Amino acid sequence: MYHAWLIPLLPALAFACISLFTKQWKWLSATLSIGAMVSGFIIASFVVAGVLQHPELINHPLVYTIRWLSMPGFIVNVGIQLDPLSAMMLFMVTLIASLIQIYSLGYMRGEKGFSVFFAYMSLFGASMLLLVASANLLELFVAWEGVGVCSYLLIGFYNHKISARQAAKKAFITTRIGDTGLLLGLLALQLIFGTLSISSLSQQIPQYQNIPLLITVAVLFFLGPIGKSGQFPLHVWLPDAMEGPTPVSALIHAATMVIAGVYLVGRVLFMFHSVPPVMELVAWVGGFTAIFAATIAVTQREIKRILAYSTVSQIGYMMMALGVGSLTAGFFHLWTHAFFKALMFLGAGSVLTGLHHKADVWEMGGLIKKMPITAITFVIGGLAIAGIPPFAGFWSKGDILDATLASGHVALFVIGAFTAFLTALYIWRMIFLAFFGKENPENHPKESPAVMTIPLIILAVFATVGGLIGTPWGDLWGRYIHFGTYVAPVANWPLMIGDTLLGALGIFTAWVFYCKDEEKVKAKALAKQFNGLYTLLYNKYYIDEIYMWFNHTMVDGVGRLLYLFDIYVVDGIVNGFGAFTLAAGAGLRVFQTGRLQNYALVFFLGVLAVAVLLAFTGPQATLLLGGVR
Amino acid sequence: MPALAISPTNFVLLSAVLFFIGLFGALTRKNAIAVLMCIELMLNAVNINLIAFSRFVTPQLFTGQIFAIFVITVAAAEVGVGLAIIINIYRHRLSVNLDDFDWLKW
Amino acid sequence: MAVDWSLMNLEIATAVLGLGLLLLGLIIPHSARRGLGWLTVLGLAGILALSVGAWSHQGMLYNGMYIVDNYSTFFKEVFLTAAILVTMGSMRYVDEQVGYQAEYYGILVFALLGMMVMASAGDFITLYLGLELMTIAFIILVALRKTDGKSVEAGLKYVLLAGLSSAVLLYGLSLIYGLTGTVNIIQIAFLLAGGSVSSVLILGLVMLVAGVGFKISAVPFHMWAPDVYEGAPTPITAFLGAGSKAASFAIVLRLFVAGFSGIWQDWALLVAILAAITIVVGNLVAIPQTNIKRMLAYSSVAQAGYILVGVVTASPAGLKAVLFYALLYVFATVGAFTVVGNFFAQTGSDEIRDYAGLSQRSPLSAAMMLIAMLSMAGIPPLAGFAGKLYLFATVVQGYLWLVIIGLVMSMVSVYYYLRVTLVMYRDEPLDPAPITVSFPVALTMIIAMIATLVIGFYPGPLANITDVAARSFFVLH
Amino acid sequence: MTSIFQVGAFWLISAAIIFTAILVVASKQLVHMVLWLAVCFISIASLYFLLDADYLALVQIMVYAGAVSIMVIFGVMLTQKPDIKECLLFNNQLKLATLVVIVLLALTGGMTYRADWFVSGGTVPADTIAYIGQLLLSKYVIPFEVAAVLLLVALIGAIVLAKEVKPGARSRD
Amino acid sequence: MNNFPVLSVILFAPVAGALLLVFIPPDENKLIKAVAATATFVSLALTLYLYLLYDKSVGGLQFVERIPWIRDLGVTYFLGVDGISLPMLLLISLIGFTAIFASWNVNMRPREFFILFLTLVTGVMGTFVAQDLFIFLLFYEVVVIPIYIMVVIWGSSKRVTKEYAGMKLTIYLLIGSAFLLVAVIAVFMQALAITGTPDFSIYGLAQVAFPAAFQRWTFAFMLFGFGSLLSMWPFHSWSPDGYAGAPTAVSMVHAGVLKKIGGYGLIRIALYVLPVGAAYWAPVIAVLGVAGAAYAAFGALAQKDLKYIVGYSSVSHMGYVLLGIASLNVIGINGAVANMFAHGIMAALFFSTIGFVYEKTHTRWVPDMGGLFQQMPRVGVAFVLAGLASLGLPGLISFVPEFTIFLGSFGRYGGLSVVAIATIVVTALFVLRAVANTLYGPRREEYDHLTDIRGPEMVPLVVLGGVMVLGGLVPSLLFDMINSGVAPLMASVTHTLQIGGLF
Repeated sequence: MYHAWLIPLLPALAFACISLFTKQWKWLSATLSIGAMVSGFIIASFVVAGVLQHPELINHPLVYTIRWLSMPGFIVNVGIQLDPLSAMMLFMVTLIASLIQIYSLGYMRGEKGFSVFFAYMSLFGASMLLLVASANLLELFVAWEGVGVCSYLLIGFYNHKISARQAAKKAFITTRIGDTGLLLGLLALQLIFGTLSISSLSQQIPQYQNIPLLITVAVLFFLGPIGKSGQFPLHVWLPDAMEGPTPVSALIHAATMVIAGVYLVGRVLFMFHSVPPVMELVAWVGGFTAIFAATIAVTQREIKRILAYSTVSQIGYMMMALGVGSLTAGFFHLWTHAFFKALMFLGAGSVLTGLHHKADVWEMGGLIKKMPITAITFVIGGLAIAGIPPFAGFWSKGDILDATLASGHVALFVIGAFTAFLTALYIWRMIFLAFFGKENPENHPKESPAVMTIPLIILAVFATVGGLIGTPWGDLWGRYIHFGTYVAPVANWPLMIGDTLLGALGIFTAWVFYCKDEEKVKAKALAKQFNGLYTLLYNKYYIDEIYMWFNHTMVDGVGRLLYLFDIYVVDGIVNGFGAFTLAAGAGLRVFQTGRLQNYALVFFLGVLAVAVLLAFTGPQATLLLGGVR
Repeated sequence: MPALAISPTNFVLLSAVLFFIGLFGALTRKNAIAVLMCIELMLNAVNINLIAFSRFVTPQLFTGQIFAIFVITVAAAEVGVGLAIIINIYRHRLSVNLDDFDWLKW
Repeated sequence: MAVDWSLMNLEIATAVLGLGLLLLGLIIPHSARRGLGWLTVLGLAGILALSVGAWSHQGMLYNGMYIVDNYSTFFKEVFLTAAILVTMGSMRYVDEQVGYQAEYYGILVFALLGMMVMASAGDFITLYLGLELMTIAFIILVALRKTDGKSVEAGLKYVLLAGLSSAVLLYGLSLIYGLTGTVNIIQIAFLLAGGSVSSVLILGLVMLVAGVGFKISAVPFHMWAPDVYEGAPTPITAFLGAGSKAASFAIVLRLFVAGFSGIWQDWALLVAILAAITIVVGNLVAIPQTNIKRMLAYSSVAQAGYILVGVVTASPAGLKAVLFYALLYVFATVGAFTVVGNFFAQTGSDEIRDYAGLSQRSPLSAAMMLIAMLSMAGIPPLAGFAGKLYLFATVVQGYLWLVIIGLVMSMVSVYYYLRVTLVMYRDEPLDPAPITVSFPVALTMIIAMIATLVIGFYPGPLANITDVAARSFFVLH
Repeated sequence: MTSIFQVGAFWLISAAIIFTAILVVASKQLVHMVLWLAVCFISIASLYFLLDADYLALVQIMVYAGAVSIMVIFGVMLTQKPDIKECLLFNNQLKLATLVVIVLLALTGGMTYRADWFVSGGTVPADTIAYIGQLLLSKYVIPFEVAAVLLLVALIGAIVLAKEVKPGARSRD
Repeated sequence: MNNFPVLSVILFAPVAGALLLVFIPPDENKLIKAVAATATFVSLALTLYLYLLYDKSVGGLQFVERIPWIRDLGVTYFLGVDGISLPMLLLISLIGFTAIFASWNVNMRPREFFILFLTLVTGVMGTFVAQDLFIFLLFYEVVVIPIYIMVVIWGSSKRVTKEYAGMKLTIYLLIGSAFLLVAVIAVFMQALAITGTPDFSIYGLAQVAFPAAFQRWTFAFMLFGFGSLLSMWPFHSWSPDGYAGAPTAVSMVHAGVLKKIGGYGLIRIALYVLPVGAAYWAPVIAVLGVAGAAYAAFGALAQKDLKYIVGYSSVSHMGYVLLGIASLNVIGINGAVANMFAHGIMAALFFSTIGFVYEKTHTRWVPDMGGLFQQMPRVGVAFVLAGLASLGLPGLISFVPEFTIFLGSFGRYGGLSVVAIATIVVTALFVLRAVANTLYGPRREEYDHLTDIRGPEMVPLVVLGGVMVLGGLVPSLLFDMINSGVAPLMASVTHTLQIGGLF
């Protein structure tokens, strides 16, 4: 437990080792990377065990730091902060990262940049783990950006693909916009409180009186999570992020990148909590994103894209939970979601390998016969996310809706509920289209190798039982991870039943449209009937296009404008001076006619000038003007 | 009769007039030798000054007179060299017209 | 009164050297005349040694008619240095381009004598004669390349314009003599100490300014300089630029700082304005030049402006700056013109474009040219920088505008200097044949180069010497 | 000096000087110029007599009216083109030059006119020659020597410059 | 301290190398480069030694050497380093050393090239170790002429001819330095008038209490001089053209270090000697800095030539530096100095990489490139590293400096700082664009024959990249040093200011 600092360090070392030395030897590199992550997982589980034995850590986290930077008025000590939250995250991240890396062994076989891929994965994991464990917001920011750059590198992993390079750029820039806000927030905090250490901030902020200022700070701060966690309106990068290899998408969506935002909000919930308006903002952004993304997901065709939007929507869910003040529910959903989302992404990956990267669900079908393990695990994931008991999603989602309602946000509750329905709908739409129905003759799928399926199975297990640690009957989760005082949950039967029904209804609708009738006539008819709406949704509300336009017209326009200004005005002035000088030289030169007597004349003109100057400027000029002495 | 009395001023004015007549010639005559002569006129104007002052200001010291002697000597030397050069350039260009000598300009 | 003729050792030695050269020229055969150059160098070197020995052997002859103080001695050393370098750098040029070695070296030595007299002149008569001796000697030297029309034309322009200017100068001197009744500068200073000016004094001042302004080629009295510099045999151009100018400054200081110190505030502003105009015009007109001699001529006009800055305050510091600059300027000018002369002797061209690839044809020449020009531009760590620092430091309080103009223009001057550098270093030579540098020329360049660098890096000693010289000046006046 | 003769002589002589000077500047033929110049010099010499500078007067006559004029005559002779026709006497800057000269003259006149000069009552000793000679060799010996050197230089220079350049002279030197 | 003149050795090792080169036959290509590399390596090693040896707890000037130089001007040959100049010295040593390898393939008149280059390096070093204004000025302009010659001989003409670029660069900086010189002379004479003893040492001048009005105009002149060297907007227009025209090594040194002399001078001389003037002009500096940062970032967005992109980005970064200086507090100025160091490393790496790309592809025109990652992965890595550093990625050297600058200036110029911070998004945009369009994207057959950098060419990547990462992970290495120099300086400055009663 006191060796938690090793957890981020090991993958980092693995990265350095691979990128510097062992690039040539693929399997060695892979082993290093996986080994680092797995050992990290082992340590993490010890850490969790330790935390479970020390409940006092809940309110008095274990912090140990070293001096990173110090100057008068600005001291940064970096280190590890251990409390249930971070322990849980460490455990979860290492677990999922290890599984994904193992899975990648199969998925990435024969790829060109095999060991580079693993290097990046290690760095990615390392940054995320540091982010999770960091005791100081600046340190956290460093890791935060590290995560960003790793995602950039990994999304752009197939850097020869135009789409990949654009997606990578987009991801980085978009998150960067959010990070600017976060940076400003950090600056403000440092200026106001003179420290960025989380623990001391958590002491000081609640006492802080200047609420309006704190509101601004919190809002700026929240921009970061919006960007990183793909919340509206900075969600655009997330769906494109699946340009990278599927394991990367899995990692990004499930365990690392996007939940970083949620984690950050949870980390500094004490700040948000002391400014209720911002809490509202968080809640509503989350809620809106949830339903917004869900509606888009309903119409998408590519398997990974659907999953991506579902992620956006689920993250929105978590944000909503945090916004309504329930750290427990938010992170519980984060935890469960990590498992089933990773599961589904990896499943999708396995499908894609089976189908040689044909991604359109409408062209699949009946895969369950050819790839049973993938299909079954995927179905489990589907059940989990649809919130069917006893799968993991049911409990966490239930908590969220419960918390929302309990905190009196009825509107948000309704939104959440509807989103739950939509979620079930689009996920199962995908499942029915892909795995059931009649097979597509062109496809010749076959089950993936064990190295890929075993992680699926493990994840499936977690997706099934992962929620049982947070039931109203055995609430291990809430007792450790909560904000403020702990209130033991009570089983809210109507709500639970309601959730289940919503999920079931969604699944049923999907079945009616996409499974019962082989030709999907109804679905197509529906799409035709609401054609406008359909295209709007299918094109993601055209937000990408709007951004593109802004970027290329406004930003580049300004750039070009200023550049022209530079070379014509600024430079023009400079060259103008030069030209003037040269012209003056050429002009004065003309007087040098070569005629001796011209020179003489000039000479005496000079005499005249000097005489005038002396006679009429000198101190005694007045007396000279009369020519008298 | 003080009104008619000859003070240094008269000589100074005379020399000024002579000086500027010479100057006028030096500035306007085309012929190199003519210019040389005009310069001699100017030097003579200076001599008038010197000797007049020598007479009126320092009668016993002869400063002005001696100065004038040296001026005359130098003037003669200058004329000699000048003429030599003029003859020389005449050999080159077959002209003593100053307007023709503008190889060196700008 | 007892007259200590030992004070005049330098002048006497110089005169003897000149006469000896002329006589030798008559008796020795033509083939042997080439040796005269070395003889001259040796003689001058001896005199230089003598002058170093005569340092702070001060005094006056005929109560102030002839002043020998460290100030004048320093100037004499400057002239001697210039003369030695010029002679060494010009041997080959003289043999191949001019001829008349005996006359050339002899008259050159007499020009030097004239300068020395100017440096020590304590009254108008001596001053005038020294000036004329130098001028006439120079007129002859300028016109000495009789086969070259340019040279003779330059001679003609010089003789006529110099005649005019000395007439003006004389007129001014005569007026002041009439006003004060004396030609002795010290006495004049005493008489004018009251600081009251009469219109006649102003008139005399005007004429004097014009007369000496012509000699130091201060705008607008500079018109002769570019033509004469271009037409004259290159070594003579160097000597004109370095020696004649320095000597003229010697008398400028005597006349104004010593003679008219009483009415300083009347002429200070005038001198400042003249300096500014000279700097600006000289540098600007140098830009479009294509003939390197002419370009250097204009730049030397500008240099006169810089030196003039030191006169403005009429203070020991200013004087010291002038002395300092005069010496370092000798090295820069003579160095640059030696390169030009040597180049001309072999290619017959003074056009800048023909200097293409000089860095490959003769690295030494190229380096010398670069260093000389940068020193004139006042780029550290070359001597010119220290010099400009001393000059402008004197006027920074009260004449800030002058400092700004001067320094900005000196940076502008880098523009045309760099154009030459560009041609010398970047371009490939049109004709790859190397430019040979004979021993004396190489020696000249190396001395000039080292001196420029050393003065730039370690101006301390020279500063002290000039300081002593400047103080001695003020002790006497 | 106030005696009527002196006054009259002064005006007369100065009139002559100015008149001849104008003729010098204005006359077309160079030879005429030289002649008028000589006359001008002589009248200046007479002015020197008026100023009790008899030695100077002699020098003036000998050096100027004599030597210089002769030299100039030679110069004129040597530089006459076969067809001596000065197409134009003055160059193209006549007007501007006139203006400048007049202004300068006015300035000089104005500045010197009302200036009152310090006039010592003393008179010039009888025989100036002895004094001057004595001074030249005692007090003014330095300028004297310098002047000598100057003349020597001028002499040599004049010879060298005026000497005809023989073909192939360059190769010899 | 033992009295071994280590600074002089550092200073004159390159000169010794240059002198040695004079005697090497011009065609001994490898030997010449070896000598040059050795000379710079000696400086680098000794500088590192000093860096480790410097006693941060004591601070102030250390390893001092002083020899009376010019008595009547009170000039002393006064060398010494403090926490501000030592990082700068390290910077030039690093870049000088690596630049030799970056120009490893210079085969046209190599001897002259390296002679000039070593002179240049010495000049830059001199400005950082000189504690006497006169000596400082001596070295300050030594650098200009070699640069000009190198640009016109070994440079390259693109949008503008190299002659134009070189002349513009040179004259611009010289005019700037002319005003600087005016200010220096004025300060010196004023000090002489006040104290009566001539003294050119920076410390000595800083002890003089100059009248406020005097400080205002002299500081303005110095600001113009140093500012134009620092490519302070709107006096920056020499910089992109200059870099575009210059050969790789010169671009590296110029963008990497030479510019920093401007910032160094502003802090170490102008601010230190004329605090009142600094306080008076600080808002202007801040505005110009931020304007430059934003303006140049947008300008870079419109560029298609790699060197122009980096040129504009460096202008933009200098804007941050100015902002830091203008904040006039320890944190901000720490940040400014550190950012100069960081940007130096980064720009050097950038330019060396671009140099290699240009050398191999013979183009710097971004649309002509693409997919280079596949042919030249190492170049790609170097480029990406430099790019990420220049967009201020945490974990690389330039983040903490920028953060501190913002921190320092935020309190004083809130709005301006916000603009500056927002600019980093634009920076990210153009950097990533450049990376994407040069390195990413489909493979181009015409570049398939290209070989990746190897052998000596790797040195810049390894050394500079290493420093970049190290400085990013362990910023205290840099900041403790800088702080030990800035804190006392600011202490004296603020002290004067309180006496002057400005704030």
